[in-house]
Amino acid sequence: MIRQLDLILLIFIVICAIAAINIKDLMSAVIILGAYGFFMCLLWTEMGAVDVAFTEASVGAGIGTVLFIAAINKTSRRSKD
Amino acid sequence: MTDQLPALIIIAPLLGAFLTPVIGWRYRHLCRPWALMMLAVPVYASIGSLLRVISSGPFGYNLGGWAPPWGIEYRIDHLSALMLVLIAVIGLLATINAKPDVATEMRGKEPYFYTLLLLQITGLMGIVITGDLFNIFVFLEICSLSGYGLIAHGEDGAPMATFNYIIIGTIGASFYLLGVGYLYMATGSLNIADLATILPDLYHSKMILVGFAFFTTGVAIKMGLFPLHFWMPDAYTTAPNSVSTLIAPLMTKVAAYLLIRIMFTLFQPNFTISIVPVATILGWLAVVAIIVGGIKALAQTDIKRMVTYIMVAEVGYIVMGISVMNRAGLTGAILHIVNDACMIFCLFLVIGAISYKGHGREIYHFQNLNKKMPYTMAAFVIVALSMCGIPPACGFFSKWYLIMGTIAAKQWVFAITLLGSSLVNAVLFFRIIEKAYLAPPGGGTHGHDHEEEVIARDEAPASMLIPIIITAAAILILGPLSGKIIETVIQHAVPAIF
Amino acid sequence: MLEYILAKYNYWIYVVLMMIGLYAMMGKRNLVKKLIGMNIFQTSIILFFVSMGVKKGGATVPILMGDSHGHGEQLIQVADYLNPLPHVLMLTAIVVSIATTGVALATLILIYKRYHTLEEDEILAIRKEASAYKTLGT
Amino acid sequence: MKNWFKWISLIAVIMTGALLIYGTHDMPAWGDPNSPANSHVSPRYILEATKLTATPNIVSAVLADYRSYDTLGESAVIFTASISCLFLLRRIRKEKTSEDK
Repeated sequence: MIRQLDLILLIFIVICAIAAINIKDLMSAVIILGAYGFFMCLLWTEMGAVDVAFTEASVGAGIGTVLFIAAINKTSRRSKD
Repeated sequence: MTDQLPALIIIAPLLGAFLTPVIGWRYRHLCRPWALMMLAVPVYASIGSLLRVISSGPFGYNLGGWAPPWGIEYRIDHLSALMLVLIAVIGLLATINAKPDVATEMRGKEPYFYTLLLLQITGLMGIVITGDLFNIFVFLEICSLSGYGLIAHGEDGAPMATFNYIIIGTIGASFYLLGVGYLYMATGSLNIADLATILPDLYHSKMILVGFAFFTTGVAIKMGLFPLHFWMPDAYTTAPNSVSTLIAPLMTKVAAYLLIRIMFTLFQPNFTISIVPVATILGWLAVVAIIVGGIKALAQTDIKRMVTYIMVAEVGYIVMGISVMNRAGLTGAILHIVNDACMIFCLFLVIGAISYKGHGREIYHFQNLNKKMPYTMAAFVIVALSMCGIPPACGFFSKWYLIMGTIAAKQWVFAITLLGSSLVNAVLFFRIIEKAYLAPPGGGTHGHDHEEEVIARDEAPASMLIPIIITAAAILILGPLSGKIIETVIQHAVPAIF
Repeated sequence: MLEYILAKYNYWIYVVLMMIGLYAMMGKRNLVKKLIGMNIFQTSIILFFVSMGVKKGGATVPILMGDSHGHGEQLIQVADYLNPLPHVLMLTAIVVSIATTGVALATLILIYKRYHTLEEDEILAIRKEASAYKTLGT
Repeated sequence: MKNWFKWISLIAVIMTGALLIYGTHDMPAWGDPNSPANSHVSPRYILEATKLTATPNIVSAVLADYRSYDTLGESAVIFTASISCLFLLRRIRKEKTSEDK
């Protein structure tokens, strides 16, 4: 466990999470959510959970983002908060 | 053969669900017989398991042959066997009842509907049967997800109600998962029986306290206990009738089962008595739930919405029985789980039959319904009597034990609330019965009298009427039988120290 | 004190993430934002479980090294490998969370078809108007 | 009204977070190899899984063998979600075609 890398990743994750729920444009928010997911994958790989990491990368961050984008395309990307 | 019965209970409906879309691809009309066949298996298997439990005590079933703390185990004791029979029978009757509704509302989508119905029942039975905390979470999600899909297909406003249900339901399930995480962190095990032996040494650990708090909150959300009930009326009112018939009586009861499991099997009763004051908190929440449920139900004119608020109050009854922490109270709570499932099920069946016949759900639509649908309304009267606690029906017996429990615990407020709630139920149901039976034919509201007009009988189709009659008969029979049920089953489900 | 922080900071970060997610689920008005919050919430629980399985002191990923046919079994040391059980549980939890998101997005599309907006307060206003119209009509 | 609701949810969230932080106090230190979670059930997986299942990846062995029943439930969850989506979104297509006609 490299503590510095660990800390930097955790800080990035928190920043991404806060950004994802505060950005007004939903498409950008979803993309940032995807980035959040991939940072999370890095963190888990660093913690040794490789199976979880690549499942999250493919299913959580991958398919999840695709589903979100598809749904936003069918609805609206406007958000008031 | 009988050794494999527990596996059959889950595998049959799950396999049935996987194959239903395949069958429905070509032969859409075969979906229903197939689903019924696959639901008849768990009825047989669960009754077999109940008989085995009664004759030879609780037993386990190791899946894949791995020993319990390492593999997953099914654990069937008196309480879970009783719940299994209840879920299997109500599931079968609800599937029989769904036919006319599905034919009109979901034409062309029968395969999906029956698949989700089977998955819903699988999930409910899986929660009850399994002896592994994480496995409970998986089954909880199966039945939540199928429930979301089924409920969102309802009337106008159903998608929004479902969305709120998804958000709050996910919070509940995730809280449950957090509880599992905290317990796993403190003990290293996921098996309920194994945890029950490890936990007593750790009762003062903060991790265990927090884990317990999250378990209870998560289950209370799924159960619709008072401050967390706000999703329930909307979701169950807007759901299609055939769906709320299945989900409304069972989901709350299974969550109540889970609460009993957590408080009395996973944790010993002395944890909840001496270390956390959770019983007191739950008891007072139950009081508020009964009062709020009753008042809200009185304010409704839509009968389906009224029943959902009655459910809020009924959940309060069960939780109150659990919270008094004595033998009579817990016996009453378990008996009330069974009785209330039957009563709510019958109410939703009646509402479904009335709506199917094109009558509205407002109270004034009940005018003269006794002449049009005599059997349905007779069943409705039986449920009403049971809800008010009139002796031959089953509602009286469970309320009797609940009141005995509150008196034994010297909680006079609780006892008064229970009695008052029976009065509220009497008012609620008398309003409707009066409209149906005693209002003058033709009605004063319309102004033109047709005293001599003969109202034609227009009863619901047989597939709806048969479950109604069976359930109404069950409500009448369960009452006199309750002594026997307590003696053979419930008595053993109550922890020995009470 | 520093020792205590170093031993716990991972858990605290997961609590912070969980609070962010929970706040978005409850406090935000936009339905997609609620779902984004739901994803963050569920991922934070997964992070909690994964950090539970970590072992310091040279433990590696739970894949056995060397000969896979059991010849090296005497050499297996428990301290050499991470705890596999939380990883197994979380594989299931990831799939569950994405399944929930999928169903939620499907209802979201239904909601948009009906109300043409994704803001909760606007939907509530439309519904209030509709029910007022309904009671007026009867 | 809007702000009032946001404050309520903020308070609820902070209470939940405080409860969770309170729970972390008794937790074993992060990465402790001798914590209960790492020492009760899982050592047996690490020691036995390869011998009994002939799979070097312990996670796969546990996922597909010891706890295969969870994995069956997991696939049932995906199945449920996909059938739910089909069940819900089919209607829109149907209505459209009937309107077009």
